[in-house]
Amino acid sequence: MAGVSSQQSVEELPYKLTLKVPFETARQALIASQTLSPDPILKGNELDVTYDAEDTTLLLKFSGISDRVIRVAISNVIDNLKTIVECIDEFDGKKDVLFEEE
Amino acid sequence: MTVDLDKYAKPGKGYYIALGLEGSANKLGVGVIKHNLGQLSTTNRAEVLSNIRDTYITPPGEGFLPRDTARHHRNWVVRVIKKALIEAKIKGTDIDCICFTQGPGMGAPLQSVVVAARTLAQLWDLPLVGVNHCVGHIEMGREITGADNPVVLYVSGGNTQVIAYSKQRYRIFGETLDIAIGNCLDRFARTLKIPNEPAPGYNIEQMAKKGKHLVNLPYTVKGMDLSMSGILAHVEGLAKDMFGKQNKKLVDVESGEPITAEDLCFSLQEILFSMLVEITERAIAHVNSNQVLIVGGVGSNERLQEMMKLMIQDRKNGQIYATDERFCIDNGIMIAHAGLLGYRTGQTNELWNTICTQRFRTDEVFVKWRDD
Amino acid sequence: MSYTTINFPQFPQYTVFVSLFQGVEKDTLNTVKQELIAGNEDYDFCFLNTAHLISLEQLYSSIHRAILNFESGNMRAKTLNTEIIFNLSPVNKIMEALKSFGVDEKTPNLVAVKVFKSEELDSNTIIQVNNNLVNLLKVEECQNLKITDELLYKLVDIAKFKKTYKLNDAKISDIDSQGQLTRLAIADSLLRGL
Amino acid sequence: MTDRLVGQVSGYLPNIPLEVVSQGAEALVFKTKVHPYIEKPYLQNNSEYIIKFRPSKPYRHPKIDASITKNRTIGEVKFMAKLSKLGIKAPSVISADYKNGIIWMECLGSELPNGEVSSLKNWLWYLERNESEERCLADDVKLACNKVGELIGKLHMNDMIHGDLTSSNILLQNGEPMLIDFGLSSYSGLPEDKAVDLYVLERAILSTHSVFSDKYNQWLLEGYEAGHKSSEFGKKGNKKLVETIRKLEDVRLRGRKRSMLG
Repeated sequence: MAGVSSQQSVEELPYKLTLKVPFETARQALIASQTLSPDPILKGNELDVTYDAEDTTLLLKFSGISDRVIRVAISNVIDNLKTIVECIDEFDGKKDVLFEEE
Repeated sequence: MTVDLDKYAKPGKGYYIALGLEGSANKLGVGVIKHNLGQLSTTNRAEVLSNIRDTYITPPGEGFLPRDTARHHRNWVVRVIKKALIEAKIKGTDIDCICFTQGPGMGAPLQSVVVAARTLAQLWDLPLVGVNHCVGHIEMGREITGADNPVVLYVSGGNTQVIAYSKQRYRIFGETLDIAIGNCLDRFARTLKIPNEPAPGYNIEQMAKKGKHLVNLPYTVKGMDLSMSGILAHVEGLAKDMFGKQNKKLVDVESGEPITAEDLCFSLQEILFSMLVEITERAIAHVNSNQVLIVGGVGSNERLQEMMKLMIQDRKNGQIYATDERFCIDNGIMIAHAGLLGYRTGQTNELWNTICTQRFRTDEVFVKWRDD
Repeated sequence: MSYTTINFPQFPQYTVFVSLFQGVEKDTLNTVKQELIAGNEDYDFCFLNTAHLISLEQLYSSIHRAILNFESGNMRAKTLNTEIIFNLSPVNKIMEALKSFGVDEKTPNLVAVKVFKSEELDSNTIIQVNNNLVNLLKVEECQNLKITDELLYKLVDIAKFKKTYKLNDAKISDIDSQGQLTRLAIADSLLRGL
Repeated sequence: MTDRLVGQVSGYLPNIPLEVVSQGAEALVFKTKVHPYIEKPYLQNNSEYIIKFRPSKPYRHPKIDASITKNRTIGEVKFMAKLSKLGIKAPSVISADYKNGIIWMECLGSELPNGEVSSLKNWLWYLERNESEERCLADDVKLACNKVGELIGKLHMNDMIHGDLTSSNILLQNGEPMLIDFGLSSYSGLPEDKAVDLYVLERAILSTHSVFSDKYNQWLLEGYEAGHKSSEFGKKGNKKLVETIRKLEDVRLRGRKRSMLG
């Protein structure tokens, strides 16, 4: 699924970084990508992020006007990834499970 | 004419179950609700299967910041969802839809919760339903109290609105022109360094009960709206004079007794609640109603409820409705309930349409499940 | 005898005595002023100059409000008589009100007002009161005229009146009519100091 | 509830027969044939008078209640006094008891054929229910709406805001419009506040006279604009008009008076 890129053309954002996040299954990677992509980038002119799922890997391509901007964006994405991963660990494949008190 | 709420019922399934996620402010709430087929009524009530809440508490004198609140919600959301499923004794397969607060509220906290909602919805292949936080309060209040068409006073940390239903919209009749009442009380609690446990507003209420002398504060109602920032500045000024460096001794003119912090809390409540009751009364007269429903965290304040009751009693068989803290304080069950009503009238949100917004006015919602 | 007595529906327990005297001598006016200041019992009346009275409605409006304030303990002046004068005034300074509306040697016509308890009053005590006034003010009976709107409108000094009530900038047609000036004066005196 | 309040006001007004005319959120309005202090006052109607009473509110702290009742009553008398000085037709004030929240005022308006008071609302309703469409849109109706618009224009030219403009707060007496009920009135030069005043009336006309409301609102605005152009304020009048009308567009779009952070 093509990632959503903001209006700012990618060339003007010199700082680039790609993050590859491995998942157990391709479905999980796709779910992660589709969970992260809807939220708009606040400062479209300073930063662009594309989300893609290639097989079992989530591909995050960051372009920004400075390294700081990218670092902030990455920490934000990783925060959300934590929730996504925790959800996957807890609930993936357990739609038919009756959870009990540990 | 009543709206058909079963157009989207699953064949062979005699009920609906919805999971609701709330995190627009410092309370993270997950609730599971069950509706049977057919119209909701006194004989066919919605059933609360679970209603779990975890509140992000800050040290005395400090408010909750969006970033820290979002971190709290992220840490707890999966565990609270699990706890809600356990207590409700349901499986993913029982669930019809996952509802989430789409706004209004704080950006980062809303986003931290919707990430969990999107992930779970995709994992279990369930539809998502975006809910207006305030409509959640209204619908839950109506369901719990049985008030069919009340004028609603929505008073919380982030909102102060008087709302009345008309032609499939919850119309805003009057509202704050600056800060919300909960915010005003919380900020004064911080000025007095009152603990935030269980909630600053609750602690202000306990102190106000011990207050005796009324301190003069500006009364700022403007037509159907009201403004509170001036009152807050005024009462904070008094507090700083009394407890700051000069610790000026203020004295009550009539009794000669010194003014205490309790008196300040008492006076602040009296002036704020008088204004709220006045604009509510104006809306009630305008739509010729005799039912008042108070929702939102500040609605659990007994003095506000008492004053509202005194006002509504003056109207022919006037009736006041309020819910206890399980429902009037932000919770997940209200989002599940309002979301399920939306789902049963055909509302679902595709992933691209699950972006949360800080600004989401109550009257933007098309109330498809009502037709009175 | 041409005094007038009125009762207000809300205050049947009071009867108001009103009497108008034309052409009072200047030195008598000064004596009245001294005696009032000295608090001489015989002069226990509210004395008003006619230059600032436009109509009975204006006068009765202030008497009515004076009794209302007296009854509810809301009087701003010390006595009922001064309260009546003060309620005529659009300005919140008692001394200025006394100067404008009270005894004024430049205005030879006086209106005397006194509020009596209804039960303490019968027709001959009222006649006696009016006679005492005729003597006090050293006037002939023919100078004691029936108070009417026509007479007041003849005796009023419209220029002074409009200056005291600051009505020169009011954008109204027929501003100088008795009705118009009455309405504006009452409204302004109601808002004294507010 | 009304009898508790009627009892309260009768205490303040002994021997004054009271007939309830209307009861809003904040005040009760009575009619009486007895004048407080004179048989024949200088009023257009000297046979009947209006008494507006702001009762004490049991839910309010006594001190707050006393100061609000007093200030609101004073505020309303002040507003009405200012209107009469500016030659804007409104009831003249007869007397006031600020502490007890009582205002005596002139009783304006006449009786329509169906016995109702001649408010713009009752008149338009009467026409809509009993007359043909031509009659409802006849010239005298157009002229009346124009004059109402002009009157509101004059109010706004003087930076005065009515605050509760509905068709029941506008009375018509032999073709001349008058404003009543200034409980929510205020002073402001802001185009936004004037636009909200107009928007409230527009909504009121829309909801109570939906059949011909487009026409009525159009004629009202025509009068409002004409009032500004011909006013003694000259060029400044036109500038104020343009700003207010532009703001009216925003207020209409917002659907509500002001958008608020959620």
